[in-house]
Amino acid sequence: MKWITAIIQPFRLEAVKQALSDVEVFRLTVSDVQGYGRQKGHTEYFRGQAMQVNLIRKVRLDIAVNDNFVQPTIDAIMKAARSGPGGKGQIGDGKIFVLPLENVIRVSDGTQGGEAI
Amino acid sequence: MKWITAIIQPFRLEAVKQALSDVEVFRLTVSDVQGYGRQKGHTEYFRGQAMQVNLIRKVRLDIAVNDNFVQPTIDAIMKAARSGPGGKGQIGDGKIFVLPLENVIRVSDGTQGGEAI
Amino acid sequence: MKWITAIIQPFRLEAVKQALSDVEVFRLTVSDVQGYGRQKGHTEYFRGQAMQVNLIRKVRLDIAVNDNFVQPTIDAIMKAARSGPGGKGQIGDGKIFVLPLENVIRVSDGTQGGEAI
Amino acid sequence: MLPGRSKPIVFADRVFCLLAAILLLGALLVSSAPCSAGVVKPGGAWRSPSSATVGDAVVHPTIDTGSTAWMLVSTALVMFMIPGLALFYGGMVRKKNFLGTMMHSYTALVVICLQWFLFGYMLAFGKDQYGLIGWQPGKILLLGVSPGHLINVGGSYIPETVFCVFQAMFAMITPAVIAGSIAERMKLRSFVLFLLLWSTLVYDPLAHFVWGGGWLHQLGAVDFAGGTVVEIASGVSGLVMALFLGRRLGYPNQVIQPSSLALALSGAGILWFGWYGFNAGSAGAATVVAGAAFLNTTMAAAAAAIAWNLTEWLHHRRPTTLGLASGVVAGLVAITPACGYVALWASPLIGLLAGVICYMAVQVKIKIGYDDSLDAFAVHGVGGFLGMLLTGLFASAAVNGIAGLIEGDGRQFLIESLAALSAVAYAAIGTALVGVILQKTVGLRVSEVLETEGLDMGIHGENAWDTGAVPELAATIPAGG
Amino acid sequence: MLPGRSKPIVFADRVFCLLAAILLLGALLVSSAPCSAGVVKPGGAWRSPSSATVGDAVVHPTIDTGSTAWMLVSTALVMFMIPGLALFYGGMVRKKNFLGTMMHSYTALVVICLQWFLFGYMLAFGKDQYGLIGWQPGKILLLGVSPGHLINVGGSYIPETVFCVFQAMFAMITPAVIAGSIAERMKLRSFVLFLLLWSTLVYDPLAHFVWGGGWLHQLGAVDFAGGTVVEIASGVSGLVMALFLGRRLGYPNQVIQPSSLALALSGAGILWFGWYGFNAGSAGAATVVAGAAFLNTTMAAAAAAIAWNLTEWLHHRRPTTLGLASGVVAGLVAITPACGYVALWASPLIGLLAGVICYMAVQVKIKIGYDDSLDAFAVHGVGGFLGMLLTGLFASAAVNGIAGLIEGDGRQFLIESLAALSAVAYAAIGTALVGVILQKTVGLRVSEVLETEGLDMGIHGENAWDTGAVPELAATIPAGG
Amino acid sequence: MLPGRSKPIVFADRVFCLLAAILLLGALLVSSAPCSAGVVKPGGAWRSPSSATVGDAVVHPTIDTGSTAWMLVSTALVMFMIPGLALFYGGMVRKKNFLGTMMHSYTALVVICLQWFLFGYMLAFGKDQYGLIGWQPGKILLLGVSPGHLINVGGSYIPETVFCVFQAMFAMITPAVIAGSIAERMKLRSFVLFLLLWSTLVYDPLAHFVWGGGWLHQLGAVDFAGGTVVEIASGVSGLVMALFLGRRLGYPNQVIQPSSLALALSGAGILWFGWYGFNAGSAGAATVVAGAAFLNTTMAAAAAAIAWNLTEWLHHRRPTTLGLASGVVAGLVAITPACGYVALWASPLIGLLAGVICYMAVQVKIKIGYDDSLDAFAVHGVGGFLGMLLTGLFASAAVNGIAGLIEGDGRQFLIESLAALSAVAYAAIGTALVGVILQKTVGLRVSEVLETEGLDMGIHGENAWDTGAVPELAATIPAGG
Ligand SMILES: Nc1ncnc2c1ncn2[C@@H]1O[C@H](COP(=O)(O)OP(=O)(O)O)[C@@H](O)[C@H]1O
Ligand SMILES: Nc1ncnc2c1ncn2[C@@H]1O[C@H](COP(=O)(O)OP(=O)(O)O)[C@@H](O)[C@H]1O
Ligand SMILES: Nc1ncnc2c1ncn2[C@@H]1O[C@H](COP(=O)(O)OP(=O)(O)O)[C@@H](O)[C@H]1O
Repeated sequence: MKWITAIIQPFRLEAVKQALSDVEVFRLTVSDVQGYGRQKGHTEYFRGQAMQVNLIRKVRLDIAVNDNFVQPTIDAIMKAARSGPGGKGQIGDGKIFVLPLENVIRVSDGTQGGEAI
Repeated sequence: MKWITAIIQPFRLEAVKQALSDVEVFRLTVSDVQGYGRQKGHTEYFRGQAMQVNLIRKVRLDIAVNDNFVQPTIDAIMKAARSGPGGKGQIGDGKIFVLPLENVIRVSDGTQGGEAI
Repeated sequence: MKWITAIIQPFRLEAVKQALSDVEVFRLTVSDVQGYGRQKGHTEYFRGQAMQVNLIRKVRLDIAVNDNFVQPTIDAIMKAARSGPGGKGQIGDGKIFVLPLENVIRVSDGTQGGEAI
Repeated sequence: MLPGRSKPIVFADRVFCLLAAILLLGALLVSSAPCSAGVVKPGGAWRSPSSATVGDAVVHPTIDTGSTAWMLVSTALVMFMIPGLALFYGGMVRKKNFLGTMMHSYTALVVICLQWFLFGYMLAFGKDQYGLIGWQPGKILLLGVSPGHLINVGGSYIPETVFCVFQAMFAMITPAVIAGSIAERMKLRSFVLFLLLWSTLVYDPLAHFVWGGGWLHQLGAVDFAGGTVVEIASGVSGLVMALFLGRRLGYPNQVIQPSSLALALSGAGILWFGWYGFNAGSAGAATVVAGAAFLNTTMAAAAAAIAWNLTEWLHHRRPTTLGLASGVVAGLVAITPACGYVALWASPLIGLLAGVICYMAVQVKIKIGYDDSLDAFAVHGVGGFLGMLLTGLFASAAVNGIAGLIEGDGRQFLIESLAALSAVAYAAIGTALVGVILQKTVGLRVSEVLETEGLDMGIHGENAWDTGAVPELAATIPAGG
Repeated sequence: MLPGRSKPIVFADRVFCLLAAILLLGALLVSSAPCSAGVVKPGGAWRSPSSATVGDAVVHPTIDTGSTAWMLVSTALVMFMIPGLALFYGGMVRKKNFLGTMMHSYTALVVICLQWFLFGYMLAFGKDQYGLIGWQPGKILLLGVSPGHLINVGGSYIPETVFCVFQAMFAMITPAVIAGSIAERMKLRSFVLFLLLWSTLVYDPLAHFVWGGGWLHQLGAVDFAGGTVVEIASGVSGLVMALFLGRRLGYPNQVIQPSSLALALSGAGILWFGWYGFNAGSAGAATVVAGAAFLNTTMAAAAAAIAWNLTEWLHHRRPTTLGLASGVVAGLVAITPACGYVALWASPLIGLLAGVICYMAVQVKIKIGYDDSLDAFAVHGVGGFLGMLLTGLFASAAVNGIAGLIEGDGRQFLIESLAALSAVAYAAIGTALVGVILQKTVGLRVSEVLETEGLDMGIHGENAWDTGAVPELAATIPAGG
Repeated sequence: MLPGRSKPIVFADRVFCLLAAILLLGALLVSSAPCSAGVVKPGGAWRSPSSATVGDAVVHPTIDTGSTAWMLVSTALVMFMIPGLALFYGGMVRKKNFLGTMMHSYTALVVICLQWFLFGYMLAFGKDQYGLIGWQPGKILLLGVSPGHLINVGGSYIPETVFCVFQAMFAMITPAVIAGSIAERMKLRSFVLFLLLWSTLVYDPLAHFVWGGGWLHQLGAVDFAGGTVVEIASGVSGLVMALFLGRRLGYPNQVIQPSSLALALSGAGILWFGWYGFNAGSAGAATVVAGAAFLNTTMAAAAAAIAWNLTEWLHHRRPTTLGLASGVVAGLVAITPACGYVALWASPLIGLLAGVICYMAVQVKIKIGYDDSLDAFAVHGVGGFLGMLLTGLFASAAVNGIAGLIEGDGRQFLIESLAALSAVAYAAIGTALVGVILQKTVGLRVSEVLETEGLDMGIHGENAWDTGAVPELAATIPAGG
């Protein structure tokens, strides 16, 4: 089992969720994060004073998957998370991290392991 | 050492925290997340137009524990996180994920490993 | 590759970010969390009624690094995250957790592994 | 400590004892009362338009555009208090109940408005029946209120329409205040029925007793802007309803995190602003009495805020912003019955007392453990009662013709006390009756699941704030939507 | 289903047909009209200050301080509606467009203010030219408005400056309402130009037709506070602009999460408060007509809120807070033309109808699928039209000298219908013209990237709320800053 | 670049030089002044009620209900500016200081209210002593203010209570503006003492100089609604206090993320609304002067907003919403002294200048690097000074009897300049004195730890918003609570 953490652009969330459904990954946890990366931040103004804001809003997905779902999940995210003209992808579209996962337990009935995912 | 990530119902947080104290797990990190899972979302209305909101508010707990604390921690969460009549547990009560943890360092004094948890 | 998760004091974020830049760690993901730990919470008042709030606002950093960057990253955080008089560190300054990381994929161009970090 | 769910029976018992005592005291005073019914006192006349109407037949009155302008504005200001109250209350409850709590204020506004139109105005200000109620079928649906009809209030003529709508606002805001006591746990359906029943059975008669020419008016009781009718009535009724409903889940072990003190404070600011219409508008005209009421209102609010902040600073070393806001409201409440009768030096004193005493009343609540969520009783009930007593104490004949105890008129003080006690008793009994009716029929309280989820999503299917992660694309219309 | 981008040509076609029909009906009525031009009807006179000015030459009028006070306050209240509208609209759009949406309201306030100063006042209220427009070069830059000049409005004298600035507020808020239709996707530059063009080509002439002594006024049409000039004009123009702009990205598949219904509700509260200046202030004086307008406004707002909540409860079992707020606005819109003419019993009826019908109009929009973001058309357009018809139906001579259909004057009903239809046609054509001009020049719509990012950051470089993680130290000045 | 903590000594030096220059100029003008003391100019009379009181003895004046109505409303409107200011300022500071910043406004409201009651009113409007201060022990505690007493202001009679409370609001809001300069770092205790000292030593005398019959009034200086007394005084004093306090931690390297521009913009909307009471209310009556002041206020605010937005658009291509709000305030500030004296065409001009110049003043601050947190100096100080000069330039005898430079009266222009300079000098010296006293005693600044934590939690033990994760159950009462 793997723990896949993906950082994506907020406005691609809906598309990614759809793509994941298509490969039968229905469960995931979403959270609000901010990232520093290659992408430049934006400039805000306060009474004429420029402020460079480098933290950029991103969405984090955490998805626990069985091993045979790892590649489909990565592929689905890769495809759907790309933004820009023609969906060719651009700086800031994010990254996917794969961590080992040792166990999963479902709270409601105590089911463990791959079955519980 | 393990890194335990649990996704639970927000209104069970207090009970879970209490249960963890009872097994002498006093330190944890809490964050606000939203989840897609088996649980259905709710319907919101905007001037008569129904909107299906599938992301459901959950609470995420991250707890670093020494190996001998893993099972007590899981048990405590399992017991306290269950909602519904008679605390029998119902869809949406969440999941517990166990990841390997290689090291912990306390910032204030540099203590490392199991001692620092 | 490692996945480093650090919980720090919110007001040390800027210093930590600076220290990380100094050791050439430029990419990271930041999120808002709340923690229970050794540090005591604060007391709020509502019409004369005291409320003990134990959850304390913290900032969580997630940083994926190649193995040779692990120690510099930890050192940089350790140094910059310490607060209190003389920067000697005090309770509540947080912890650094190191988890194994199996793979990284960059969304925009599909680069994998250490190169993609 | 009270049990989670209260025992209205025991409570009713005590209320009846109180009532008996009041009736005795009342009988005593009435028997010694000069024949003041119908007598028009300067600055007090406006409360009984029916007597003013008598004058209409004789001369053709001219509209006083200045007083009309002031009363139009005052009415708008009182209306604006309701959105202010919604913010004040909404900011104090949990995030998940923000809209549900605002909705209580707004519902009071719209529902009572129609009740007033249908028959509320008639019950309060129709022709007096034995000092108990107004009755004048011609005023049902406001049919008998001619748009061109002028009435003499506060010494000058304004359209009856203006008087009618000014009074409507008072009828609306009073039960909106009660909503503070039942916050975070009452059924909406039940609250709407409560509004209708309570307004009809409690507010309208009480307004008639004091302002519509009823028995308290005949007795000589004065209440400038509603210490009894509005403040005591809402505070006491709030307490009764809080006891009927029982405590919120988790109270008091899990304390409630207020959703937004910044907005609560803004709501208090709006309340203060609107209260000028409420208090100085109660002069019924743009006169020297209105000016004195305005200045007194300002002083009392400021003094009470300082007193509350100082008291809590002594108590726990934290002067809070909610404390300032609460003090402001306490001061405004206490000066409400007094503002048009007391001398300028008295109002800061009234404010100081209100700030300290209402703060203490909240602490008593915390000790006892009943759950009057937003302290309608401790602030409005206690503050209104205090205000009535202090009106009887400090009233100065130079201001508006009424002398109080310090000017030697002990009788006026007794009458004010009686009026306050009567309002307590009447509101308590009336509300208990309404509470029993609702409890036996539609039920008062939402389910535990709904209470946990919050009123906003549970009743309204809405969120007060989009605070969630990734808001942009979280919602889609279902296939069949 | 309409395509994402509309076809203004087809639309314009239909509008021209409508216009032809109206012209015919109009000709018919005009030919049968009594010679009413310039005749000053009681309570209606104030709308043509030019005729009042004639009187000035003869006697030295005295200022009525009461009416002046009321009109000063009313003007301030109407101004305050604009921040209220900004909150109402801002709370309904997505978090990323909160400031951009508020900005539309505030921009209307400041830009139209100067347009009014430059020539808007002259176009609307200058000397009448063939019933079509005002023209009086002396009033450009308000040079001809002497600070000491009094005019007779509503039967008493007030300074012309007050009349001028009261009317200015109406000119400002009308296009601010339109902004609800184009929310979340229009260029700011284009919106500013829209304001100037639309106000000059649509609002000012329409205000002249109805209130400035123009042809609708001459025909005998009455519109107390702007059912045509403000409500129909803004609603219909909003619809036209929504069609020009096309739908927001993702609409209607991804529904919009409102950023803050709590603030939207507060905005509605402010709107209600300010509407008293709008409606009762339209009496032009502190008179019995103002009183009736005030009471009618209150009743209609409350009734419409209840009606909307009940309708949606029947529809989907959820009485929403936004529903209450929307009902309030619908009721206020519908009573706007009627409030100074109808009897008190009619206003709750008008409110009830407005609540139900405007709710339905929103559902029709959802069915058809065009994207009038915040329903300016369904609420203001439909509500204003309804209000005009009901004015013609329910006007009561006892209130303000105008009898409607139920008092037997079918002609007045026809005139009101004609005025409403004319406003629809004139606004539609005028706005279509403005839309075409802007589309061919600066363009209407922001880029997709900007729309995705949101107006706040994309146009203004600002965030409405600091909701982010770790706010404290997230921002630093760049080296060159 | 200034050091983190300023050197008040050097500053005081410069101020004394300035003072010397002013005294010379003043002496020059005084020696050439006609004997105007006590002379009641039309439209200017109301500022010295003492002279009006003289008239009381002779005839029995009648209350003007219209003017009284207007002044009651104006007073309420000015009061409402304070919650508006709290939102405006609160929205601009960081989330952690929202309540602490709002608290400054509200504290000014309640603390100064009592100071005014105790002796402030007497100092400002008591019997004139050598043109420097009012002194009339009978007015202490307002004992000598009889509720029935009428005074002649603006040509008609209103109750003295109304005049007193109207002026009280001015005394409250002025130091509330100063709070913008010391935001996010001042001790609450110290701020309360500052309020009392500053109001007594700076505000009350200044109000007396200009409006209470003091030396500037005798010299013939006019200041319609407070360009000197309110705007220059608050702006300059704000600057002085900002220098005393030094910069916020991290400023200017870490820029401050405003907590809510949406609320800041709403606060500006409320300020605009309330400013009508402030400016048009300063006519003291519902007259043509009030009408002109109202219209001028509107035009100037709008023009300044546009000017600010255009200037910043030229500067960095982003028209911001905070820019619009700031422009509005700058315009309102600049028109404050002028609104009742200048012709209608002049006000948009004044607004345009204010928008551009105040924007530039902010940029100068950024360059120099001192930390006037919310720009009280750049907006109120600079805008007020500009407004005084432009009053001297544009005053038109046709409006209110005062001719300015463009109508050939160079002397009036000089007097206005002198008044402005005197206000600068007096405020600077007085505030420096207060600053030194506080610094030597209770201290001005919170600890670094508290500043880092934020005023809300650090001083008040409260949070402005419940934005945290999992709010519901995060709080429990401690065992001993
Ligand atoms: N090594 C890393 N560790 C943690 N988070 C990272 C890392 N690299 C990238 N991220 C996250 O991914 C987001 C996108 O990265 P960025 O460099 O902007 O774009 P790209 O996808 O083109 O590399 C960042 O904002 C950050 O949140
Ligand atoms: N495979 C998964 N990966 C990540 N998060 C998950 C996964 N499965 C469940 N979750 C999280 O747990 C929450 C509860 O899951 P859900 O399926 O609703 O209930 P149950 O606990 O009955 O399975 C989800 O909302 C989601 O946040
Ligand atoms: N074992 C743990 N598991 C998860 N989070 C932890 C753990 N220990 C500490 N933390 C996080 O680190 C924060 C700081 O810890 P705390 O005990 O207060 O200070 P210290 O750094 O002195 O140990 C906590 O608020 C919590 O968020």
